[in-house]
Amino acid sequence: MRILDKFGFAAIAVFLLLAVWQLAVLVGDYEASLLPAPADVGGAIAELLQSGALWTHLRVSLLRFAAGYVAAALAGVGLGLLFSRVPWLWRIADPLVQVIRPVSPIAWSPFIVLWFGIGNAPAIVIIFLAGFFPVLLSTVAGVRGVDPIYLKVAGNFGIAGHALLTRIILPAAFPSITAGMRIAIGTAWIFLVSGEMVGSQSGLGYLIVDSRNTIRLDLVMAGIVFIGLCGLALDRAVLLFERRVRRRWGASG
Amino acid sequence: MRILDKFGFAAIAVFLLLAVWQLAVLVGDYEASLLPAPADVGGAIAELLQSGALWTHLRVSLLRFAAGYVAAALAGVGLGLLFSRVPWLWRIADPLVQVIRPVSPIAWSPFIVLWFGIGNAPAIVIIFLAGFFPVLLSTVAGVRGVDPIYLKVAGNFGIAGHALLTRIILPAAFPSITAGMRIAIGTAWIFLVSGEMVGSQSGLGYLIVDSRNTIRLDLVMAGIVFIGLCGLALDRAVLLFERRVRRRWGASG
Amino acid sequence: AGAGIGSDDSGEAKRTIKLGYLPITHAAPLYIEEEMSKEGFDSFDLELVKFGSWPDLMDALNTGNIDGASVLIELAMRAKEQGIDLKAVALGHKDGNVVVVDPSVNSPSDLKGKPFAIPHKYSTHNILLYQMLKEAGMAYEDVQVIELPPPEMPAALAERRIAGYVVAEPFGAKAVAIGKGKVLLQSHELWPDSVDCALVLRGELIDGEREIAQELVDQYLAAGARAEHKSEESKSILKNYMDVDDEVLDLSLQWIKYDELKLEREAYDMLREYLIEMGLSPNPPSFEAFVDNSLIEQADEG
Amino acid sequence: MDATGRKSTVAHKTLLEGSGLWKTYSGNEGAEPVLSNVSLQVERGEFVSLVGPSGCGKSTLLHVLGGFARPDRGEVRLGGAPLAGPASRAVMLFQEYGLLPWRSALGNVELGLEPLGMSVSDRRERARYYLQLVQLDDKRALLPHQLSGGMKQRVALARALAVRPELLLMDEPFAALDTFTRYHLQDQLLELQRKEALTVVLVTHDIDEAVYLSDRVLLMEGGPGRIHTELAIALAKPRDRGQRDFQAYRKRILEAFRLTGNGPEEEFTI
Amino acid sequence: MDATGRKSTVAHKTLLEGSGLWKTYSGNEGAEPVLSNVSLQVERGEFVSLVGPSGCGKSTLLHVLGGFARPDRGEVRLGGAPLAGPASRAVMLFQEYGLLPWRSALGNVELGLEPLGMSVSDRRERARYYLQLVQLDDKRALLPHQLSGGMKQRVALARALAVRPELLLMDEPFAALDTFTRYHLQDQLLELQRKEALTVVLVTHDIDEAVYLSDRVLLMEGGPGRIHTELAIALAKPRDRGQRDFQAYRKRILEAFRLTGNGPEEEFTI
Ligand SMILES: Nc1ncnc2c1ncn2[C@@H]1O[C@H](COP(=O)(O)OP(=O)(O)OP(=O)(O)O)[C@@H](O)[C@H]1O
Ligand SMILES: Nc1ncnc2c1ncn2[C@@H]1O[C@H](COP(=O)(O)OP(=O)(O)OP(=O)(O)O)[C@@H](O)[C@H]1O
Ligand SMILES: [Mg+2]
Ligand SMILES: [Mg+2]
Repeated sequence: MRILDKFGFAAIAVFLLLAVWQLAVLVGDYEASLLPAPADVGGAIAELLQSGALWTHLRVSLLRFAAGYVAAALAGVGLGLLFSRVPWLWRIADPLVQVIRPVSPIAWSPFIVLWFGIGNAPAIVIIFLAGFFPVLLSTVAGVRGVDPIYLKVAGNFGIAGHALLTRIILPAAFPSITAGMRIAIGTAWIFLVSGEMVGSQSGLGYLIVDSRNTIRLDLVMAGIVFIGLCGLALDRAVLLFERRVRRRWGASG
Repeated sequence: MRILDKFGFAAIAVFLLLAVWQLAVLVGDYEASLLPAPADVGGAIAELLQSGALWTHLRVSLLRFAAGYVAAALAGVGLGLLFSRVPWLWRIADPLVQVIRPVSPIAWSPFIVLWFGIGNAPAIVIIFLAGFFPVLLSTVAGVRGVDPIYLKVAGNFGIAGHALLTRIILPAAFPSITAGMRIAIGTAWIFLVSGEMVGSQSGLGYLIVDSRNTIRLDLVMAGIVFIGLCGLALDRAVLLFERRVRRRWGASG
Repeated sequence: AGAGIGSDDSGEAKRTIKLGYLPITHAAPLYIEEEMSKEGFDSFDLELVKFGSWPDLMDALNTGNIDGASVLIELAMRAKEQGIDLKAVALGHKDGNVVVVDPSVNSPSDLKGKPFAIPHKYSTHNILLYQMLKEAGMAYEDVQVIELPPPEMPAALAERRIAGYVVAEPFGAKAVAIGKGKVLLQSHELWPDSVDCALVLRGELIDGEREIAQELVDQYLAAGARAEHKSEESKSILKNYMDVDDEVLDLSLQWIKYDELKLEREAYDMLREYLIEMGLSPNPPSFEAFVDNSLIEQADEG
Repeated sequence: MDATGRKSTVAHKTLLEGSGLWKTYSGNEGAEPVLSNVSLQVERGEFVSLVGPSGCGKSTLLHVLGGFARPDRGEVRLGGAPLAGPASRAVMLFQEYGLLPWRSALGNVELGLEPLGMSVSDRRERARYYLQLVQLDDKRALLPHQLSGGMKQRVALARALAVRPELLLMDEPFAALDTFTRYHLQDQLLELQRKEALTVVLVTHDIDEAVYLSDRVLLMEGGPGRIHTELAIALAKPRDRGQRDFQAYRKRILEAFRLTGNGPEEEFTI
Repeated sequence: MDATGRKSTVAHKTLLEGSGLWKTYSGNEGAEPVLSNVSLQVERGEFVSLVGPSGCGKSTLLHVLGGFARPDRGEVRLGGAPLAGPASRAVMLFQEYGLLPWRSALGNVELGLEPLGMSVSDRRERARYYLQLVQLDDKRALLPHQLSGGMKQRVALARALAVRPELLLMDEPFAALDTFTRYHLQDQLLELQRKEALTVVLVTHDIDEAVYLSDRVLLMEGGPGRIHTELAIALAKPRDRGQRDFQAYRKRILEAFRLTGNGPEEEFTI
């Protein structure tokens, strides 16, 4: 019942999207190859599914994404905890972060190629860079936002060091950290396409870039659909993880 | 005294960065044109400053950024408030947002060119897209995170509609909204480079892409430095705005 | 741009023609033509629009945001195949592509199993690679072909991430100039008078504004002729459009020709066959459908 | 007739009426109802106290009566009409105060006045009047986090009184106050109630307070939560806490509790 | 000699000593000190109460004594050594409870036991023992937001007692409790204090409570905050709240307040 409810809304959303899209195609009267209609894209998707090309691209992208994102999440949370507990370190790191963060991977790519070569490594590095900063910043913000009374209580009971981190600070900052991780999922996915432009010969980003190069916009759109769906699925996965951790904390104790 | 303190840390940060960079240049023994040394980039910066080219690029980029970002912030906060107050609307919009958000502007760009042409418009649209989602999501999260007791109190005193929004919900969700706006600043700046790839003939993004195409990596680095510094400055501006609004709320009432 | 409305009272304002390009040596005639247009053309103003990559340029061309471009001909053929009304009216240049390899590579067979970069599947460079391997008795699959943005190629070669590449200039010259690569072959050794970049115009312009199209091509040929001198004057114009060292520019100019810019049927058909043979396109547009030599022939007569 | 055994009086005299209220919190183990068939009526101008052990459901009942929580079954009527949600006619004073942290003490008191369309100066004047009443005029510019526990409670009280509601629902409003402030505010409240025909439902754990202020005391017990005894206090106001009758009422309440098994063994002689 | 006029006793008998404490909150208008030269000494095993009007600085003083806030001037010594910060030897019970919202009642009580290196079962057993003491064993699985106000206070109390500290600093720990629960816990506290030689500093606004529990009552006044009177309660424990001497002490405290101008006009006869 509740699942039906949920998918019902998603169905409305999909329907609306398709309707607007089809309308744009009809009203705009564009050259079909410049704005493929939903049906064409459906055909392209079927083609990708049948040829098995999709699974290859998807698997490669997911692996790269996992490597870059997990590294970004670990480094972001780890350094975030460090920085927010050692104020002088953060005062040095903060301007660096704010200067480096807004620079596009496209701008970095000459240097990324120089250091990391071509193929998997630059894609992973770019996804890492994209995911790292949101996680870092929201971890720092989360730790600083911990209600001081929890720290007082912890200090009072002699909870310090590692226990302070895992029992007080992490759970208290957890909502903020997972919010950052959800933002990072989106941002990191966005850069999948940039990352797979640097000499990759597979992956969803490559599929899009390659299809764009060959002016197969129906395939570009199909790639967009898959990236979007994967992004949604990953976002929901983080949400589920968050809920589970919270429930476990709630129930254990 | 405090300003000196602040700039002191920033100075350490800059110094460290330069040191690491110089070290990489020395140790890596790369071809100078592939990894320019800080001094070379200094030269490039001086060149850009003297020729006045920098100011032109900077002005154009800032104007585009302002147009895209302000629109994103307004639309993000506005729709965020709407969505978080009308649950069924959000249940339709949420999957759409999560599907559209992770798609790279590079993937969109064939369609953006189709609808918005080349030059200023696509750059502004891409910056808008990049800034819109973080603001939207953090506004929704912020409004949902408002402590229910504030809503109870407001309901009790007959504060509804517009007053509820401006007097209770906005201030209560304000920290979350401005956090989203700060994230959006970074993300939107990142996409400046993508945005200015689509037929722009000026701007910092154009400078970087063009210099990259002509393998003038010292100019690329100079562009990176300016994008970074502007990103930092904008981030700090939002922070200041946030503090001022908070202080005003604190003092008025 | 867009100066057509509310213009001065001296009569109707001239139409502005926008042509797209990438900052490469291959587009030199366009640079010189724009320079010439500053003296004033009869029927139009010329505005060049620089792009960061071929896909960006093609997006603008396909959607009619620019009227034409100097572009990899295979990309334009591909667009034509997809139903976009484009026609090639002249070549961009002749020859001018080189196979650059790591100094340790002495013959195509040394490339076996190694990564080798091309800018794009739909490019003359890919065909050149194919020809080179074929002549050396190797299969295309014997090297690991990688599509890479051209600006990244010299760095990738310098760091030995790739064993070689073939691409538009000045990216080949760059690696040679910094001593990280050497020229293995020049394109004319593989494929004399190879077809690479072309001046492509949108059909509306050719059919609807014949007079403008004609003057555009006339001036283009004149510009090509001036470029072919490779004089200090034309070099200084080039350097306004592409910011490169003298050494790199001189080197890349040595390899290229800008005269005889007519796209001949034999050359085009050969290109078509390669596209089919390599499996890149089942049915590329025919010479009649895609090449419009009427303008260039008119110019030669005039 | 309702569970407390009172006969319904003429409708227009009854301001607040809860009938057959049930409430269960999901997630509560065993899911024993927190309110189990609770009914009560409050007349216009009456002062009713709810007294009962910690956790018996007093706050929950008050939330339901104020329209802040929906009962699972049963109905609440205010002035004869079914209650759809919170309304400014019935103002609630929450146990957790509910002060807006971004507004000063004065700003918090003004909050409830803003929808009334008063002029800024009138509003400020009225807010300051009630801040004076709770002896906090000199703290008006401070933010909630700069106030002591008792001060927060008083600001919340001033905010509730400032809108001059018909019905005041109060959840332990004097719990964090020292004796003198508490006595002072209790007297102010009685004074206000008399002057403005205010109706009050007060949750308190202080029997003394209940007897001093109330016309009627409802004794609740927990597990499941219900009203088990009702006691009308037939003393003229103002009352004297030392008087014999006063002490007698107090004793009756204590005994009522003991009977329900909540009392400890030892003897109480307050 | 200190401000309260007591002579220093032998060092090792004194557990807690604050001397010449000053504290001002910046941002507070006029910046009148909240603590102005406050000194006090608490002996091992003693039960001392701080009583005073709302906002006079009781919570602030307790925070300073626990090492949670630094005095602007003056020094706090615990067991003879200067206090650097909070320590588990001296556990504080905060006015806002400070329960961790992501832990169940039981988890909250276990919190303080975790650094002690007990086995899981010992820890659970000890935690449940103290939850039983505050009559909340059946609510042990609930999260703080599922507890009533009084229950939260009791969980916090159980958590503080569970670590068996030398010194207990309590900020109105019984304020939200009904009479019976309060009496029960007061007696439990006295029992524990006797058995484990616990030293307690209690902030309360309930004079009755202060007299019932304390060996010594310190009366504070605000603006600027200071201790103006000290009163030793020379009654044997357990005390009888109805006894004449008990009432006499209560009266003396009330009078002491009246003298400092905090009292309302009318007559008190509790
Ligand atoms: N963070 C703060 N910033 C500024 N002023 C504060 C702050 N905390 C407390 N104060 C002020 O210090 C004074 C004493 O506060 P404190 O909390 O110690 O009072 P208290 O005696 O515990 O009162 P109560 O019995 O009401 O809890 C008050 O006037 C209060 O306004
Ligand atoms: N949100 C909730 N979820 C689950 N159970 C709840 C929730 N709120 C309250 N309860 C439970 O409902 C019961 C009654 O709570 P309520 O707050 O009404 O008590 P109370 O009489 O006001 O107590 P106190 O005097 O201690 O404030 C308690 O057993 C409590 O655990
Ligand atoms: Mg309650
Ligand atoms: Mg206090």
